[in-house]
Amino acid sequence: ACGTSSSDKNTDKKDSASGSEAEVKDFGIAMVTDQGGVDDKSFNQSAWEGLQEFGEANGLTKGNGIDFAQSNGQADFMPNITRLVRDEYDVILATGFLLKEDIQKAAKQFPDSNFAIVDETVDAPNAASLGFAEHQGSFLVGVAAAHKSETGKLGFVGGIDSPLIQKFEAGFIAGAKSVNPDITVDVQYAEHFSDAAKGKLIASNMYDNGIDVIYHAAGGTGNGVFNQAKDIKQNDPERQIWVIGVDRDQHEEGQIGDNNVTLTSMVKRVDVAVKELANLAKDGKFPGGEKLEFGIEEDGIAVTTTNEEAMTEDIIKSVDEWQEKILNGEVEVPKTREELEAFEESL
Amino acid sequence: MFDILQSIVPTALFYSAPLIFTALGGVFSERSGVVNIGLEGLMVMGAFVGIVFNLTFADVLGAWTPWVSIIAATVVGAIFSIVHAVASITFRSDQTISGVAINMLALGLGVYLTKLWYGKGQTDMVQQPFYTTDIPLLSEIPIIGPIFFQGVYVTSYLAIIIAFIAWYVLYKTSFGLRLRAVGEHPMAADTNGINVYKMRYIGVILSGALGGLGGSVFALTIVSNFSHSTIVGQGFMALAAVIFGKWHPLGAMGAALFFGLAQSLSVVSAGVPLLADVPQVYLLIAPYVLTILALAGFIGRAEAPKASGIPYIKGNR
Amino acid sequence: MANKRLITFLIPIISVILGLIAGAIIMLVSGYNPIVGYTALWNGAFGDSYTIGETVRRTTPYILTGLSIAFAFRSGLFNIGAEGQVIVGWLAAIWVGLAVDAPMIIHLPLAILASVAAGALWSFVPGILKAKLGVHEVIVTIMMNYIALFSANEIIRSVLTDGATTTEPISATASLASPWLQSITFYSRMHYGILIALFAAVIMWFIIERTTLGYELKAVGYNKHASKYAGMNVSKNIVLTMVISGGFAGLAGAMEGLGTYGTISVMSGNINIGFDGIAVALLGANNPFAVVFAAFLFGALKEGAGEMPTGAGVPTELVDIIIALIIFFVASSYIIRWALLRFKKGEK
Amino acid sequence: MEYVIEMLNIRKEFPGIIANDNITIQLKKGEIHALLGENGAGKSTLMNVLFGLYQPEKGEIRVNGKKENITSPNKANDLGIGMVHQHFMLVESFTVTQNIVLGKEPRKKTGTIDIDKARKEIQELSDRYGLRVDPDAKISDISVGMQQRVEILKTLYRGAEVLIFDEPTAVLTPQEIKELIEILKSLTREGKSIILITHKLKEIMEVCDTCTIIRKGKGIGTVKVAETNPIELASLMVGREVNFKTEKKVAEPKENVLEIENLYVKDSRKVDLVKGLDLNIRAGEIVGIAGVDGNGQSELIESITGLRKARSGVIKLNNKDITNLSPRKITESGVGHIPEDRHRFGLVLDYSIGENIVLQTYYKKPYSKVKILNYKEIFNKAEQLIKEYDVRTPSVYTKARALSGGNQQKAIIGREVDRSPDLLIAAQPTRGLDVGAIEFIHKKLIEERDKGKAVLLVSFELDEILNVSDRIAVMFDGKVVAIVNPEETNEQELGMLMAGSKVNGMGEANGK
Ligand SMILES: Nc1ncnc2c1ncn2[C@@H]1O[C@H](COP(=O)(O)OP(=O)(O)OP(=O)(O)O)[C@@H](O)[C@H]1O
Ligand SMILES: Nc1ncnc2c1ncn2[C@@H]1O[C@H](COP(=O)(O)OP(=O)(O)OP(=O)(O)O)[C@@H](O)[C@H]1O
Ligand SMILES: [Mg+2]
Ligand SMILES: [Mg+2]
Repeated sequence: ACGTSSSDKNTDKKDSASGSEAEVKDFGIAMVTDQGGVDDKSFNQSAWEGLQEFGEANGLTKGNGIDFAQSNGQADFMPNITRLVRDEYDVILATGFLLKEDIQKAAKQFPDSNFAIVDETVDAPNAASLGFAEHQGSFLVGVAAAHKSETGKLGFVGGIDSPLIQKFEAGFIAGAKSVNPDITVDVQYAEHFSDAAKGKLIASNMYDNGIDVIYHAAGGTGNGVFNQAKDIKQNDPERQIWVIGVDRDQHEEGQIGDNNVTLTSMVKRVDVAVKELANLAKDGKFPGGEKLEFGIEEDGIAVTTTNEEAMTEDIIKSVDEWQEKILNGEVEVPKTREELEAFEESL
Repeated sequence: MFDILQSIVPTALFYSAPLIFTALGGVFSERSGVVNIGLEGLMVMGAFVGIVFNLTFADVLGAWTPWVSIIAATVVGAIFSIVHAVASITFRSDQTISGVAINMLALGLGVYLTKLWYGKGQTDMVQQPFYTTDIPLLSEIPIIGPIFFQGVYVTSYLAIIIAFIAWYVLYKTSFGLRLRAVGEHPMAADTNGINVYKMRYIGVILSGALGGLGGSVFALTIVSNFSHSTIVGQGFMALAAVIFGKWHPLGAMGAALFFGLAQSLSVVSAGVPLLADVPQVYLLIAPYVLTILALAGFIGRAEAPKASGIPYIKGNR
Repeated sequence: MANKRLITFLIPIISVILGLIAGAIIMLVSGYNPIVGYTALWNGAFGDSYTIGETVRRTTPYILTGLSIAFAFRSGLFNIGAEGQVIVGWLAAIWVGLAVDAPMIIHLPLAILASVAAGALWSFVPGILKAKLGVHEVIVTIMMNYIALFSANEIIRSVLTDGATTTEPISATASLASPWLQSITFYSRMHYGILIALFAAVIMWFIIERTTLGYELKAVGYNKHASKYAGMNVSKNIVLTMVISGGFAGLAGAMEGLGTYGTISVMSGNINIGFDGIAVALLGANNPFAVVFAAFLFGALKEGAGEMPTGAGVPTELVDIIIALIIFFVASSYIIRWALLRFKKGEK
Repeated sequence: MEYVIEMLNIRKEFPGIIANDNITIQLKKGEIHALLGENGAGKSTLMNVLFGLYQPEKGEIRVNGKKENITSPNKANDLGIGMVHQHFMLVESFTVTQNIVLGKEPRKKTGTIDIDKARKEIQELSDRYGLRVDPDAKISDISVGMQQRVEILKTLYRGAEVLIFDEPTAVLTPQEIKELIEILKSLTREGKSIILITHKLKEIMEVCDTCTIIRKGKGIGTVKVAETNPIELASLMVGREVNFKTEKKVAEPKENVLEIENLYVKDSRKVDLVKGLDLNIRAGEIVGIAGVDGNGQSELIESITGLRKARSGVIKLNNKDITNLSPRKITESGVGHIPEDRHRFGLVLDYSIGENIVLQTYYKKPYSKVKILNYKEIFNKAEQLIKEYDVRTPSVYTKARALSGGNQQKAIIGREVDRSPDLLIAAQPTRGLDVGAIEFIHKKLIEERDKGKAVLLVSFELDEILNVSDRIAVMFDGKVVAIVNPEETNEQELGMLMAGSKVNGMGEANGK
């Protein structure tokens, strides 16, 4: 059943036109977005792109083997998941840690369906957890930042203080200190993922204090960081001021006239992860109960070099070197503040 | 000290400016006797229009884009607020209800149209936002110059200037006298030959214009794009500033500046070594706690314009 | 007289119809098929037992925040702070749900009481400041919302969990969730809270209309001076009103905590149950039973909206627009009343 | 005969009531024309029609012989019609000048109000008509009398030729009334024409030329004042004979009910307004307090009833100290209070008559049990009282707001007297009421006295004080400066005492 079979009368009617064709296929995968749509230029979008690529490769189209249900808030998660279960999708994928509890519950309630969640861990035999080695990516952008910084002062702006964001924080600091142990990193949390004003206040304060590279892991709050950096750049194009983007390539956000303040971005290839998962599931190898981590090795994490001027050969070379060290296990990137402490001592 | 001031003042200013505009709108509306809970919605509308206009015309207008955008947002805000005016003045609806509906309508409409026009829940970032500048001449003044006039948004000073204009208009001109009379004792105004409905329409439309202006300035100085979470509570903070400022334009401005200063301080304090060990939550809630303390300690009782919230029905006693 | 009643009854219905017509026009103008759109909306809200269950679940906290705000309004106070009171109520309920070990008969009521107490305490602050110092409750409640949000996040992180963003689920003895209700609604999250919410509406009606307390609260709302003259303790009444109002909102938090989610998560910004409660209260004209209907309308529309993008490609925000318009129409009942009377006269 | 104003066969309906039913009134130039009628007869409505606030359903208005359609106060102003309303139309937070020029402000080129010019114009007007005002004072800070002069100036500033006064004397002290009468006369001397609504027949006799009487919305007729007398006017108005001299037996005072010693009370501006006052009232007597407004009467009453804290001194009721108890406790110890400001204190205007009837007793049996209200008992009680006290209302479920002032007052009096308090405080109980209602209220006060209750009457109407009281306490500067026997005094003497001058041998009397 391609996702839209008998149970729902309404969708039934709608899909009957393409029904004959669809009957041939026997696999369906759909996703539930966290807050925001599949056009958020971030996570949800990336996941949907992964599904679409998968669809293209396998002759599936939206509403016909692949689909998404958009959530506007926490209250929508469960209804969306349930709707997709009733539409008999084989795999229901949730993008974002916000959906953890709901997927956990759904996995228990619907043991015959398969679930997957991005960015969190769910403990159920019929659920897969797709994680990323954000600390690794953060480490690498930390390396880049340390090379780029002229003042020896870096900033980190977090959204909400949580284990996930702390992973970014720890990786970033570790990377920076690996290059230059004397470098300082000022860490601030906005306690909000969409408070651009707060992001701007924090960035303004950081840049005023001589920080010249800020790494943000703060969603919409990061808009304020970009905004502030661009403002400084506009007034003083000579001033070396940088932002490091997160989750996807935020090069476009950094464009200001002929300059660009986006040094690089720590990209989570949700599309890669999702495509991989879909392929596994299609082949009957759904990794239920497993936790897949997509790191540098799996192409799940990438550091962008879109800003060619800023990401100089030297920096790229150094980043590549450190990447190699991570790959060959020479460097164990810390994921928590405790691990970071130990890491710093070992430097 | 100097450094801290130089860091705090400009940030407080940019944070406050949208609140000042919007709060002034609130003052006009409430002074005319129409409660305006819909400030949040008016800001949403302003932010939406400001961003969309900016995205659409950036190529044509070049450096003038942000200015024309905020004018467009002001105009659309004014037009949008007519909905509130018609409902609460002509149709005698409960003004609070109408304001709440304005909030829902603006957000619904803004995001709906964004999805319709851009096919996604948020717009791109604008290429022509406002940038800070040094105010010519004034920024040269020693000490004061660098603190107050370097690296500031012109819109921040526009907000302050408009606050003074609003004060002048409300307290020195016959228009202001009439507007306030209508909010205090509409029947007295009516018997004096003042068109109560007309004055109230003007009050509400001014609030729409200023709310739209505030929203667009917020979007074009701070966020740079529009989504459902562009305006999250700023309108309510502006409402708080109206009351905090005792329905006086300069008071509202002062309150908005106070909010900006408190936020800025809370961010700056996080970097001060002495305060580094203070759990962050205390710094986060500090601006709000400070506001409550200030209200309880110094500001105290505030009386709304006497007739605000009451629809005026000719000949009712 | 009967005529007047009929009109009062007709107004909300006409408003809803007008709102839906306006929504249809908007869909038409923007190139969607309104029939498909509304079918999706209907299916999303009442399509089957699951959606009905979810609609009820969504309605439950709306009833309570609606009551909370309506209650304050009846005494002339504007509680914009239901939002924060919901958060602290939710937090308290979960806290008790996690920390206490007791049989259900003790544990569940205790958790519910904790939520009420937390909401009440949170609104006590604006209440006492209003009563003793005349500080406007609107600002204080707005500020208390932010304080609630940030404090709750911190408590979740550093007290209820060890740095995590979501707590463990509460023990079953404190849960309002009902496997039976879930099973008959295809695993919707409908829970017993709806009974509590309905009961709360009766309680509010009883307090307001039948008790001396209600008599006093309304009197203070209408005329402070006359109330003082009549020997009522105006300050006490203001505080009491806010506290009861906050209690209702706190209870709404328990509905989410003990009923729907069983946990509490770190929140980024508003949860909106409190703000939507303002609209519900006003739509229900501050009358407890009408609030129940308004909450249901609200819940159904919001729940149904979820189906619109998938079912008809229509952005969910259309529903916000429709709700806003319905509120306008209800609020402008004067004009509808007038039109109805004209219509009547014309008939004769 | 030329008329400046003619209102012919005016009909004005409100939902469920015909406020004006075919009323005609014609005003000659330069005359003062009285409009007389019971409370709720429709006088204010008729004048509001003339002033453009209401549109009549039927009838015609002519101004200087020309038919006019007065659609708004603006139009009325343009036609030279000005009105001084029963409830003042003044913005409290504005200054005198701002209130007067509002809507017609002299402006500078910049659009700014030309306050100096305004002040000058006001000064001229006020000199010309003898209307003393302080142009820069806030309305909330000036006396009622001055507020009224501001209202008059407002109409004159707008060039009014015809002035309507709706019960202007109801809120004034005798001194202020005297001044107002002078003002009215000077206005007519300057060629203005005046319509005066008043319940005080004496005033009609004193200043008016003609008088139109309306009863229950219908015009009864117009008489020349010179050809009539108060008795005739009263019976025309009420439709029956009215007693002017209140009938009462000689008082038989018994034990002390209220004893006040050395009382000091501050007003809202934190200034002592009651300064060492002594007073006692015995069971079975009515003590009237005479005094010019602002000599501490209101503060005295508020401190007895617990609405205001006494700074020092002792208030005893039936030998029990009630100083600074809560209003509730004081009420329960046996004090009834008909407040001066019935809208502010006396009623919850948005409550029904029934709910207002139990404002002091709702928490007691049988109106509530274990904190639960019993509406049946409440409305039964209300039905009984509206009958007994002749409160004219469509039903007990009607909101108090919808009633005319007189009927609101009767409801309050019914409520307070029905509780049978040992001490009944009546502050300005007949303000704004028609003679029929006044007669009724006086009768009730005396009945209470005869039942052995103590009654404290505060009034600016010396007539009332002299007529109803058994003893008169004159208040001046926060103290009782004299106690006089109404049989042995007269208005002149009272007036002197109230102004602070001592009269032979009586200054130190204390009645004890
Ligand atoms: N706006 C209104 N709506 C409904 N009824 C009204 C309104 N205004 C007045 N009435 C009613 O019309 C009648 C006449 O009222 P009006 O105020 O003209 O009386 P009045 O003669 O001025 O009485 P008073 O001497 O007490 O001032 C009363 O029964 C009153 O209740
Ligand atoms: N005292 C004055 N001195 C000078 N010019 C005046 C004066 N009063 C009014 N005006 C001018 O006369 C014109 C009409 O005055 P008026 O006060 O009636 O204004 P208005 O038409 O009621 O204003 P609006 O229509 O805005 O309410 C206006 O142009 C005003 O500027
Ligand atoms: Mg005019
Ligand atoms: Mg009258």
